[in-house]
Amino acid sequence: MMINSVKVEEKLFQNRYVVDEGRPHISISEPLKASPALRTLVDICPAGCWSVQPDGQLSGTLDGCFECGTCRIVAKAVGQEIQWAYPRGGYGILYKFG
Amino acid sequence: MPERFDAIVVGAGPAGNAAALTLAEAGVSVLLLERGEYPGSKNVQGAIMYADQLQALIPDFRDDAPLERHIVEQRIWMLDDSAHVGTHYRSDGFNEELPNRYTIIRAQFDKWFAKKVQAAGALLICETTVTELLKDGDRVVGVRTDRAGGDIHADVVILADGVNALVAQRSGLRDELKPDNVALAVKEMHFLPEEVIQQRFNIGENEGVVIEAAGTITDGMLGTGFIYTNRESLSVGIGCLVSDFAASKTRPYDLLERFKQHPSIRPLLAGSEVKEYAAHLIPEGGYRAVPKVFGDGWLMAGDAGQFVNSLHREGSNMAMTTGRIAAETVIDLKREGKPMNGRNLSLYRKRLEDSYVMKDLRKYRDLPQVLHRNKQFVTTYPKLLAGAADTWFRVDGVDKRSKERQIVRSFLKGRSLRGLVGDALRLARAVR
Amino acid sequence: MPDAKRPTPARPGAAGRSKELPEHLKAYKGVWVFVELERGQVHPVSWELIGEGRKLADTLGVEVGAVVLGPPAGRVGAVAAEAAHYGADVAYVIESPVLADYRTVPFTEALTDLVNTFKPEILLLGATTLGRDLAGSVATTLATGLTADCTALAIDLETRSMASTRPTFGGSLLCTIHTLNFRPQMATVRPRVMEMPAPDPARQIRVVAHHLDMAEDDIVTKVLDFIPDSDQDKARLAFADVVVAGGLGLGGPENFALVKDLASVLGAEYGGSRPLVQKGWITADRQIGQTGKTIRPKLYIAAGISGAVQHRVGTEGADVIVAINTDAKAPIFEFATYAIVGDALTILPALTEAFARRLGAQRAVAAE
Amino acid sequence: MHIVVCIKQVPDSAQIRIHPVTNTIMRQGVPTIINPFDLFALEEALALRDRFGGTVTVITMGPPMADAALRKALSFGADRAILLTDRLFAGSDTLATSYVLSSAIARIGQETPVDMVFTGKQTIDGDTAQVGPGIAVRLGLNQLTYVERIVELDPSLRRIVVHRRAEGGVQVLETRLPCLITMLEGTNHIRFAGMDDMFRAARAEIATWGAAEAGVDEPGRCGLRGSPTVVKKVFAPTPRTEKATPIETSGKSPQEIADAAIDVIFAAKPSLRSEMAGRRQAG
Repeated sequence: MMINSVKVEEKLFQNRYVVDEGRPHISISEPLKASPALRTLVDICPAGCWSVQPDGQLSGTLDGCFECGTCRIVAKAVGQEIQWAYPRGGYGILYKFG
Repeated sequence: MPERFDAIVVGAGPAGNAAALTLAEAGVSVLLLERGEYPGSKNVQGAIMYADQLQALIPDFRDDAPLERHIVEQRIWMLDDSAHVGTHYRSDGFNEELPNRYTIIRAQFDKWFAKKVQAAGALLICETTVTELLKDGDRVVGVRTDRAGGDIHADVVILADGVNALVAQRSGLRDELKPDNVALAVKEMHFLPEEVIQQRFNIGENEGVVIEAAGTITDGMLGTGFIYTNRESLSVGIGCLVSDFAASKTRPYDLLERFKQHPSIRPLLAGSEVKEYAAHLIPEGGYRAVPKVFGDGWLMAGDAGQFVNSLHREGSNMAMTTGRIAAETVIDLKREGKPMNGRNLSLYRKRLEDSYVMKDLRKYRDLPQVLHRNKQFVTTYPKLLAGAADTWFRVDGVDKRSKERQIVRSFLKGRSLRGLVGDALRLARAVR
Repeated sequence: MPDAKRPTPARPGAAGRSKELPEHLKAYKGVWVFVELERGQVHPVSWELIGEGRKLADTLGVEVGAVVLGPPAGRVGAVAAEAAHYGADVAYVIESPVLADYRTVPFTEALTDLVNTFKPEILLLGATTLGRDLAGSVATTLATGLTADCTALAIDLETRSMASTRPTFGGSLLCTIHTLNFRPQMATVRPRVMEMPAPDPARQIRVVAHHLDMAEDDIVTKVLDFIPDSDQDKARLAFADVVVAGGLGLGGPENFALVKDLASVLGAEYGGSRPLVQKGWITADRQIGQTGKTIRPKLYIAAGISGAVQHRVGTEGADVIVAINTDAKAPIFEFATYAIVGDALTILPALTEAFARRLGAQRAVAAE
Repeated sequence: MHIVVCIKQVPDSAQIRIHPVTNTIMRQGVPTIINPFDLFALEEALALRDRFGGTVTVITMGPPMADAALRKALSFGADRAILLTDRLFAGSDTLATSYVLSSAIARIGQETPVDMVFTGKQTIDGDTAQVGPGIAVRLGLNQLTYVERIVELDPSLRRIVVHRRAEGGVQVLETRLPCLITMLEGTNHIRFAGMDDMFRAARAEIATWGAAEAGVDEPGRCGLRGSPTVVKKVFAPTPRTEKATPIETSGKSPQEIADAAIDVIFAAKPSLRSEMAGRRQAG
């Protein structure tokens, strides 16, 4: 079946977020070369938060994050660490329906 | 002077609410901490609520709980790319006075549940994330939150903080989840007028339908799609193991889109307005993945303890049960004046073993591995079944005996006799 | 049998909800526009409102009055004369030293005094910081109704009451509001929502000068200073002739450069839809729509913008709207002039290249 | 210092959607929040209290469920919260609302004189920006709207200097207490409260005042009866009859599409061609 990749941003626009500006809850401590295993995050993050920069580094834009934990688990499984915490109380995704 | 409680419950989902309610009703001083703006604002579920375990906690819940529809029909569909073969079970018997299953919307349900907990006397504080456990040596003596002056003490902490169980992980009480033990599900809320839903699904007011679908739709990954009817909306989602997503580099939202575009699904959603897109992890490891769920000064309940029966899509009822049993354990120890140490709290695990929770999980303990190693259940079979149905129902001048032979040949070709028998045995063993 | 002609009680309340205006309010006649004169400059919204006020007044068969307040020996007289060019019949002017800089108290006093003396039925102000501040005080002092941020004004001839339409619920719906049994009916309108009328220099004004009985000592609040905005890079979206804007359909912030590139070739201003501001791709002063800037350009190019109502009301005044969107069912195609169903990421660079080529050729011709 | 902050509980209007088929508002799942503009007012008031001492009293007019907004204000650090709720208040427009709020503030001031009143610059559900000025007029407070910054405040001299946003610049205004300030957005960031405030808010009893307690002596001036404005209809805009003229894209290259688009633009607006070329030359 042919289907173009949908724009996940348009899906995220339906959601309610309170972004804790300047306090990303997920970070990468040192520049993390996106190994092939880590590159999968770009595809499998359900909010499309991850991208690979031209210099090959993995970079996250977390405004749309669901706090689901997928990236943390996958990174850990391939032996790399992502500093992963929940946002401060009241911030982040706030489901209207859930 | 730091605040002090008999018990702190982390997380106001089904497990945490059940635990806090049980404790508060027994007169135990309990603090319920929730990191979302309100209970439910971080929680995602399909969602089906089973009445029996809720009823054990709140007998008259039907009076005011935000219930969407009670289920009168269950459809299980095998999808290939263009068709579905399915079973429907519908019974007017489900229109009983006290129905057994309801669709709910978690953000609303959890908020309602937490109000009951407050009414029972527990103190609820939202918008506060527990970052770690306070320890005195190995003994847990409270929690630390992300707020200034955020240390709060308690005799026992019940961790009901969901599938990621970050608090336990940070404190070394639980290992990280494994990608093949956990599914990632994405889901949308599609709004349609009440009458349209009733017409499309052939149901009356308050009646609901559940559709679970598996097949080539998941692209060889182990997983299922679903549609649940709410009052004025449809919960539409699909989930697969994280390890399968990673291996196939499938974008979850593309997968959901493909599911929505399937010719058997699309007409059900036509004209709907999407109001939310959500994603969440579901523990699928079953019995073997359940971690240690008690220790000095702490207990673990709900998804944090991986208490999910993935075959039967049971999670929230196990969460409520484990939350309740954890609370009852605390209450009993308190009554007997026993300290909340690991030895005494091990009673929780014993009680779980005696309950349906661990009995059911044990019954299906091999299923995750069997399905994981045998992808034909979601690849070959749906195609074979749909092909067989097509052959059988198409009236094209071919005699029925030839059609039968054709179908048998297609199965043997697709999966060989040995494979077919093996699959049947594997499946039977995994669910016996 | 009820007597239809019996006047309704002239008091507010449930009984006052009838269509018939109480007798004492029938004396209120005319459409007034408050002319915003600050530091010698008239805010263009005032002229836009005189143009709109003219239409309402013609429907009602009444005069358009322009209220001009300012210090003596300033521009009050000249501005009053100019008001006629845009359609005012009469100017109500007060010149007083206390009206040199805008302050709530003397301006409220001056405007309410004028209203109470000359009794207009409609009073319009610009929805600027000045206009909103003044409208709130004046409406409370007069105990009348105020509808803010209107996008359309009309007269219900049966009741002679003004129907003020404005966006509501975050700009996704419109609502029409009436002020019943109170006069004047007040409304504020955002700049660039109404069309700028063509001035007619031949039109003459009748000036009614009024006295404000207020001395500087009566006023507690003092203006110590005025610090003009220095930011040269400030978006001038509201008055741009050509505007290029992007929306979520661009996919990511890195693609917004495509919008800027095209704007640069066209000598245009650039902006974006509300979600882009929420996501931090652009600053708030570049937001186009009801909660951002209202624009009236000759050409508006919208790339990857779906066109929610809140965006629509901010852009409908554009002469030509070219919308680029992959979704043929996007609401923007319902009010755009031209629809390009396609991917903005490929079409924007093509437009930039084609405009550059053709305008370059044009320039060469012009230079000859 | 005694500061009163007026807040409003509003639907999070960013979450309101119109159903494309039925053209009706979909209210399901639209959460209620404190009007975002009011949070700037609340934070400014709390910061002044922290600096000069005193009390911050938060009030809101609304249905009983609006107590959630007040509880949240308490968790941010407000000292006291009063809910003004009465069936008489239902249906109030901005004029009637400012009457109720100013009556209540006058009543609060009888116990402890009020030095400053803060409001947001407007609400996101009404956008009228009239309640603040209305309260100032009714209570005779010096009115400072669209305040970007409080530059100086001397409670003993009762003198205040602020930067007020105006068209094209900033007015530096000086006035005396008591005054009413409406804060401009983006001036500060609401604090992340400490755990003690969270506990205090969770356990607080919210005072509830009806019309009598709020000092509302003329019921005809509040609620529907005291509201001059009447919403006659709420509607979704009707699509224009003529839809956009499509520019053919199928089977065309982006270059061909671009040239076709420019042709129609220049055909519709011939003057643009020379204007654009001129602007390019000038720029």
